[in-house]
Amino acid sequence: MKLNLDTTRIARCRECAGDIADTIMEGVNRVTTTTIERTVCRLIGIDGVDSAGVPLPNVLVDMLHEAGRLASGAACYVGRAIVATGLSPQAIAEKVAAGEMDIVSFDSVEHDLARAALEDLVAKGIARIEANAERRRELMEKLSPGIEPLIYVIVATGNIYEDVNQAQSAAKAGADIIAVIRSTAQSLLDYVPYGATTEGFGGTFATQENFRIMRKALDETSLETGRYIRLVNYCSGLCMPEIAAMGAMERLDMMLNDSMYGILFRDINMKRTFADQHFSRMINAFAGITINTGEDNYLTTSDAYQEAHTVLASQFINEALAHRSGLPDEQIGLGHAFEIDPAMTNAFLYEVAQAQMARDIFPNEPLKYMPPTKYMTGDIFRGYLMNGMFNLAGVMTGQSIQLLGMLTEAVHTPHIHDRYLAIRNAKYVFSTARDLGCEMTFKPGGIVETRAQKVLDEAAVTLEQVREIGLMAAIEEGVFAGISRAPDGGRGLDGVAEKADDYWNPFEDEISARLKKNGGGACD
Amino acid sequence: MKLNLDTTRIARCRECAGDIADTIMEGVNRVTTTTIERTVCRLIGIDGVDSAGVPLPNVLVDMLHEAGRLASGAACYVGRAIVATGLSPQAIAEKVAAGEMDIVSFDSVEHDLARAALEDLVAKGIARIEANAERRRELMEKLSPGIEPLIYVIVATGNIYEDVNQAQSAAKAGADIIAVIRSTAQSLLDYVPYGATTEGFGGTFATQENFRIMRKALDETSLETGRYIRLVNYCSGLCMPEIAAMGAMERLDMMLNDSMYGILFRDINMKRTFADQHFSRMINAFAGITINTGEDNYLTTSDAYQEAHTVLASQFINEALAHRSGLPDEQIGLGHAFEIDPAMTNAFLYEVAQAQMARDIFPNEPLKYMPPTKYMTGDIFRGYLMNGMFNLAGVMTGQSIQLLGMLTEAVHTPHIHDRYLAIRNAKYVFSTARDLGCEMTFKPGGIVETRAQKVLDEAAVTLEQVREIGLMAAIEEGVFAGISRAPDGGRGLDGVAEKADDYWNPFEDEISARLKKNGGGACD
Amino acid sequence: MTKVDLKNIRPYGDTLDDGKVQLAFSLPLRYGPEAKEAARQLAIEMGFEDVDVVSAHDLGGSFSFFVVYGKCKHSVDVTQLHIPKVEVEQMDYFQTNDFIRDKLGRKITVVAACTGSDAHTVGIDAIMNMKGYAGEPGLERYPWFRAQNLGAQVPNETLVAKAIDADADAILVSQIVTQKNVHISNLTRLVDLIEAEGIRDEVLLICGGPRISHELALELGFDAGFGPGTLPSHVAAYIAQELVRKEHRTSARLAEER
Amino acid sequence: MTKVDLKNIRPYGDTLDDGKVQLAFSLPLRYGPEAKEAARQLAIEMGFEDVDVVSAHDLGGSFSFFVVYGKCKHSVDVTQLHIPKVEVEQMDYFQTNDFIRDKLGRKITVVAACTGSDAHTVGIDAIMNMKGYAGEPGLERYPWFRAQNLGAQVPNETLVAKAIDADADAILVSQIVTQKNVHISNLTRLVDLIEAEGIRDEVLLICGGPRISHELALELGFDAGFGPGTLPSHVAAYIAQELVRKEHRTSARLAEER
Ligand code: B12
Ligand code: B12
Ligand SMILES: Cc1ncc(COP(=O)(O)O)c(C=O)c1O
Ligand SMILES: Cc1ncc(COP(=O)(O)O)c(C=O)c1O
Repeated sequence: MKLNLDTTRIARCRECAGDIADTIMEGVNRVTTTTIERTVCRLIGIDGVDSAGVPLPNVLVDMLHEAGRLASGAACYVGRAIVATGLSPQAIAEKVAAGEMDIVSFDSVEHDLARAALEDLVAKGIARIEANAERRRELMEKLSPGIEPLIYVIVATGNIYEDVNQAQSAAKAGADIIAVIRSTAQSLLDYVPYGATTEGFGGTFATQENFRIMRKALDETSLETGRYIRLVNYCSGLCMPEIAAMGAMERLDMMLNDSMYGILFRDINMKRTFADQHFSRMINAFAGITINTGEDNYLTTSDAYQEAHTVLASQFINEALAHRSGLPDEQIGLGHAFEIDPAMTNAFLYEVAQAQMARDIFPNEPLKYMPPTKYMTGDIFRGYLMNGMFNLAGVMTGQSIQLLGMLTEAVHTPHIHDRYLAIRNAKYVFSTARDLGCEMTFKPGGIVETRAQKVLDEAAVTLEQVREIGLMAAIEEGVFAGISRAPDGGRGLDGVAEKADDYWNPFEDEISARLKKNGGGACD
Repeated sequence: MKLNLDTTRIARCRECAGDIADTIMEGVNRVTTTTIERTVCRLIGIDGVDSAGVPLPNVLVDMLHEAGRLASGAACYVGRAIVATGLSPQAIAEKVAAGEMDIVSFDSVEHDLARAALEDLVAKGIARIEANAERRRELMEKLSPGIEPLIYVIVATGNIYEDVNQAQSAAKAGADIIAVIRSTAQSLLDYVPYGATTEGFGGTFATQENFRIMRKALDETSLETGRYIRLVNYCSGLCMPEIAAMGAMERLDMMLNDSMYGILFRDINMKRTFADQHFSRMINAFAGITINTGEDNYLTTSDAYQEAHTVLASQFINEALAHRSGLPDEQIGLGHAFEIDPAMTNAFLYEVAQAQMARDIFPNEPLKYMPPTKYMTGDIFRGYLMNGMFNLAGVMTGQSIQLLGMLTEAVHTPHIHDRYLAIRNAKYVFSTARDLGCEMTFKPGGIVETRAQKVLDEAAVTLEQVREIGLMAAIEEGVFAGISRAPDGGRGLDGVAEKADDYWNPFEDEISARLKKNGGGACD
Repeated sequence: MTKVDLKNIRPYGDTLDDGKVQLAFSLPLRYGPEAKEAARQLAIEMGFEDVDVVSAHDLGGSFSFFVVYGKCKHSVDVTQLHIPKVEVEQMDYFQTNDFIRDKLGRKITVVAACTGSDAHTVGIDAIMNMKGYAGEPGLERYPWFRAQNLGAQVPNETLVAKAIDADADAILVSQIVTQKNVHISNLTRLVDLIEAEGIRDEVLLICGGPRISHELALELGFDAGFGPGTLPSHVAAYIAQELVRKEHRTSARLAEER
Repeated sequence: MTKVDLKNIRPYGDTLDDGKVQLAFSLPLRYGPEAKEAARQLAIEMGFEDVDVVSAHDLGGSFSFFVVYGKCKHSVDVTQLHIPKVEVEQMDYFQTNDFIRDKLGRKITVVAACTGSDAHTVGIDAIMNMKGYAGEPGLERYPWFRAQNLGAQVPNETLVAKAIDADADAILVSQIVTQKNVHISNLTRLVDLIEAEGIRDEVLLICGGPRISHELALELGFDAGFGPGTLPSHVAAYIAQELVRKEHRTSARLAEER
């Protein structure tokens, strides 16, 4: 530990966060959601859209939900239909969509038979995810996995084919990780769009076909450059577990998956989100996908110096919840950001304090460091320099994943050369100051150490307070990012259902068992 | 001292450099030069040009030199002419130039009478310089002197009026120091051009009128901005003392004045240069002008990592010689530069080692830190970032004078906004990392400390070797910048004359006395 | 010294009228001498002389990036410039409230939102929120304003409905995301909607955002547009003054008709 | 996916043919909305659409600085590009020496200098010096070259005199300082001088420097020009091959005349 932080205080924060997470998990374990059930459908092989363009998993699950049958889980209904008709899940879904079959009409089929009918399909779904994890391991061994801080850039043209151009160019220039940013407001869609898409705003729709296209392109470039290029997309929103499943099936390597982002920043109902994030993270965990949490978002709206402790508090909570979904530390990419007002004297020292603090407190976690965005202006030269200082803080404090800032942050989603320049920036700074972090020590009781301890103390106070009143109430009180959300407010509550006693989610069961066997984090 | 350097080794280097300087001073004290005598003429009030555009000091001194009369110094001839004719020095020079007077025709006038005739004029010349030094002190007290690292930028349009635009714009943006770069090859002119000039290449001619125009403009801006804006020009070349005198008369604040630059980089004869630098530095010292030495130049031709020790060795020699011209530490702006190949891993650490080493070894000297130039390319974005890292090294290691790099270094002499962007770069980095230097310590025996000690050791070896064979022979052997110059080679040797017993330079005598009285460095 | 000729303003590097400009762009061409020459030719097409491709980079595949310097042959006659500016006399919080009390004698109702899929609330919050922005109170704090902020990702339909509901004097729309000109189509749709509802003459229609200019706003059929750096007081003063002007116009017209 | 149209190549930002270009320049105008509008107009003059002045700065006094983005309307037909390239087949140190021995059978004499007031020797040294550059030996190391480097700040007259003296096959001139196009006038004067001496046909005249292109060199009356990144082997190979070509031409002409 480079900063002389109070270790009992750290332990206390972790304890608090654990308690907070346990309370949340009680609620989570009691419910299922439409997107969780759609995920089950997808994993047993249901895909495609109906004549109106509605994804088949939605058609099926909506029908169950309208019939008040979600409480038992979609799996048993599909299982029963298989037993009754001998059709494949896909054929069943198609018939249901065409109005040729009523999914709730097979109640007479025994539950056990229904389970048995799905056994092979579940095994196939699990095997597909396992094979991807294995393939990733192979490629990582064969190719270079990159050196930390890994270089992470976004592509966001709105058109998956242009995205490929931009992503391959970036990878060749040295990017280790490509994130395809989603079209604005996809997180508010209660379905996942289908097929290859070329029309997005501020990003490209997350679809399974788009995942596949980009994965294929990056695999090509990986072989060409001899480096394994990781692919990232977003779980967040009303379809967290579905997208997690799609990512698992198409061998994504990282996914943005924050336990509270949807609640705070997209006004999605908290019960819905907590349930969804849990199952989605189980899938991420099993697929060997590293999650990226979204604490950076607190700082784009609130002041990064004043609200630094909320980032840390949220990191503890994200960590605790991630553990409870079976994610090991090595797959928990906690987020934070370089967003202090550059006009502040010694801003760089405060940034270093925050980043080093995170490194010291979460030593095994692949920290994801987000660049300056808020104080970026159209002055691209100054922006380029600020990004350089950000890169310096990253390499000095041993960050794992460096999301590169773009000099045109305040102007447009990145042009092809903006990204190229950003990569050159990072490569230069990482190389020229490669061992600076090891070379220097911070003055005991100096500005950096004092600041870090202060943020830790404030986070501890916040966490105590949140434990006291519970996370849901704390969110209602606007503890995070000054945003208040009511437990029964927000989008998607109508997609939440109490589980019945016979509730069955074969994937949750199987993944849970596997994660325990693999010795990963205990999974609630 | 931040780096744990071997202090006996430092002391030994200083001792060597002292011996080297003493040997040089023996030669220096035996000769005068045409430009030294022209300086005397200027200081007693001779200015202007003849009908062919030749400066009157040149006309007069050339005549004396042709007549073999330089050995006694110009002063006594002018003094004699005054006694004989009752005319002012200016009138005398004009008559001589017009062919109406023979300057060597007054030999019959007693030496003592000649001296007496100049007394008032010498006092007036001295008083003018003193008044300028006093005025500077006043303004510095009244206005802010700036915070170190001081921001130093160059203007180089070739046109003094455009220079004024650029300089005032820079000062308003935050520059503390403006250097007017000279037209290429002015250092090779054995005269100082006259009047306001608007046609230079890569810089603007150093003329007294140009000095005056810029000083006036900067004084205006000083009052407007509430900061004292320093003005810089170049002594180097075949007219070192003349330009030093012009700078003293027009209240420049800093002058580039290196004891070996002319020899190595302009192939000016070494005897000439050593004599000229001495008298010019005495004037600088008396005028309160801070010199800037030119060690950066070693690194633009040779490799900055390999040849780092030559910079340090040269700094010791420049220091020793400067002391012998009466310059106190506070006026010795030793130069060095950030020129290590940016492709080198940990280049920034080596730069920091060099800069911190210079700071530790020369604690009272206003170190002048030069920016990356050699590895600057047309990639202005990368250049801007490199300049940022240079600025960071500057503020981290407590440099005094930061000559800002230009993002367009490889393209053109600075455009008005290049300089503006450079100033914003420095201001941001200086502020954001203001106390970083105090916050951190270097790992004992780490990369930085080991590197600094190694450079010091190598410099010690070099200095021992130079002392052994003498500086002149060392230069001949190409010890500095790999450039070899012969003692009797190069330009300007024809302007060197052995002093006669009756040699008289009233300003040398007076300034020497004053510097001793002021308790400044002892002056040989 | 030569004087600046306002009828022929050219870029300035280090000498009046030297025309020096820096350009940077990529071309969809494989890196090499041909791509570099294409970059040079393109700059010549734009009207540059002494074109210098000072930096050329291989972006991989079939893209190249260039930094170019050149001397611009074009000039601008600044004596002929027309700069559409929001017509407003600067007033602060107190002045505006007094002005409304004295000249209008009633509270002003405004409804604001960040519409469409845009979720960037910071800009509209800066104008509206109690706590204000850059040391200035937002419209919600003004006693003579009745201000309602609907937040982000509000459908145009909802905004219009709320405005009709509240009998709003002014509608404030924020648009931050501009990729593929989504803000233009979104703002245009809003104007269409309002015209369809027949309330165009009853409300002041105001938009804002980092890529919004007053000129663009006018083109799109808005009454005013506010760009980056806007302060709440600018907006408050404009609304107050414009409403008073509007009342004058209306009463003048009514008087005439009578 | 739409295909790139080589007859209409446009700048590329994130969508084919989006034309996106970044510009930066100063104007000799006091900072303010007028200056900003002038910047926008200037970009329009250059042929840009959707012009966005994304950053505007007060340079003090009467200067302002702008960063501008726009969509370029122009395009380039790259199928029609003419790229003057030095005609030379790549050969390394050994190949060039063998080539001279076999095809020319005599040593080649070259005289080099950085002329005029220019004191930048690093570039010409890179080409000439024993120790070479970027891992390649310089011409002085080539056994089949007799290479003389006169150094910096050499008057054109001296260079020409030395070349005549040495009966040089080639003259190499370096020009680094280009402010106010001083390199152009300096190089032009050299050509005049050489023509006045009547030796233009006897020597290869070669120039180089960071702002030199082969095209510019040809325009100025040189045989070849070498820009940034030139390696000694490029220059050696060119001189050897060109001298052989020249001998062929001469003997052909002589044969014809006979
Ligand atoms: C903060 C931020 C976010 C936050 C937003 C938090 C929040 N609650 O607002 C988060 C992280 C959520 C976010 C997300 C996204 N963002 Co965002 N974000 C930014 C950022 C960094 C700052 C914007 C900001 O807050 N500026 C400060 C405010 C005060 O300034 P302002 O908005 O200009 O407002 C002022 C004036 O314009 C004016 N004004 C504004 N509106 C109005 C309205 C009226 C009526 C009036 C009178 C005046 C007025 O007054 C204000 C005060 O002066 C910018 C980059 C940048 N540095 O500009 C990117 C940026 C705006 N985001 C961008 C994008 C693409 C997104 C995403 C769509 C990315 C994605 N696909 O996931 C998402 C999704 C959001 C969505 N659905 O819209 C792009 C937009 C590109 C473009 N030009 O189209 C930008 C430019 C970044 C980039 N280069 O890619 N973002
Ligand atoms: C090093 C340097 C110096 C050193 C020179 C040391 C020396 N012995 O050469 C010092 C410090 C002395 C110096 C001084 C000055 N410099 Co200077 N300097 C530079 C610098 C940093 C690097 C140049 C360099 O060495 N490049 C590396 C070599 C290998 O590249 P190159 O020259 O392009 O050569 C290659 C090719 O072009 C080609 N080539 C070159 N010549 C030839 C010839 C032939 C025949 C062939 C075939 C090929 C060839 O092959 C070479 C190898 O690939 C540049 C900025 C920069 N980063 O480019 C400024 C720069 C060139 N200098 C500049 C100026 C103005 C000056 C001064 C005039 C400033 C002043 N007023 O005091 C002085 C005076 C010098 C003078 N009288 O000419 C300007 C020129 C501006 C312009 N475009 O007009 C520059 C661009 C800096 C700037 N932005 O202001 N400088
Ligand atoms: C955790 C997380 N999820 C998702 C997003 C993307 O936003 P959207 O909700 O528009 O997909 C972000 C953006 O910063 C994020 O941090
Ligand atoms: C000490 C010194 N003098 C003078 C100069 C300027 O060069 P010139 O000799 O062309 O005036 C420099 C340039 O770097 C320098 O370092």
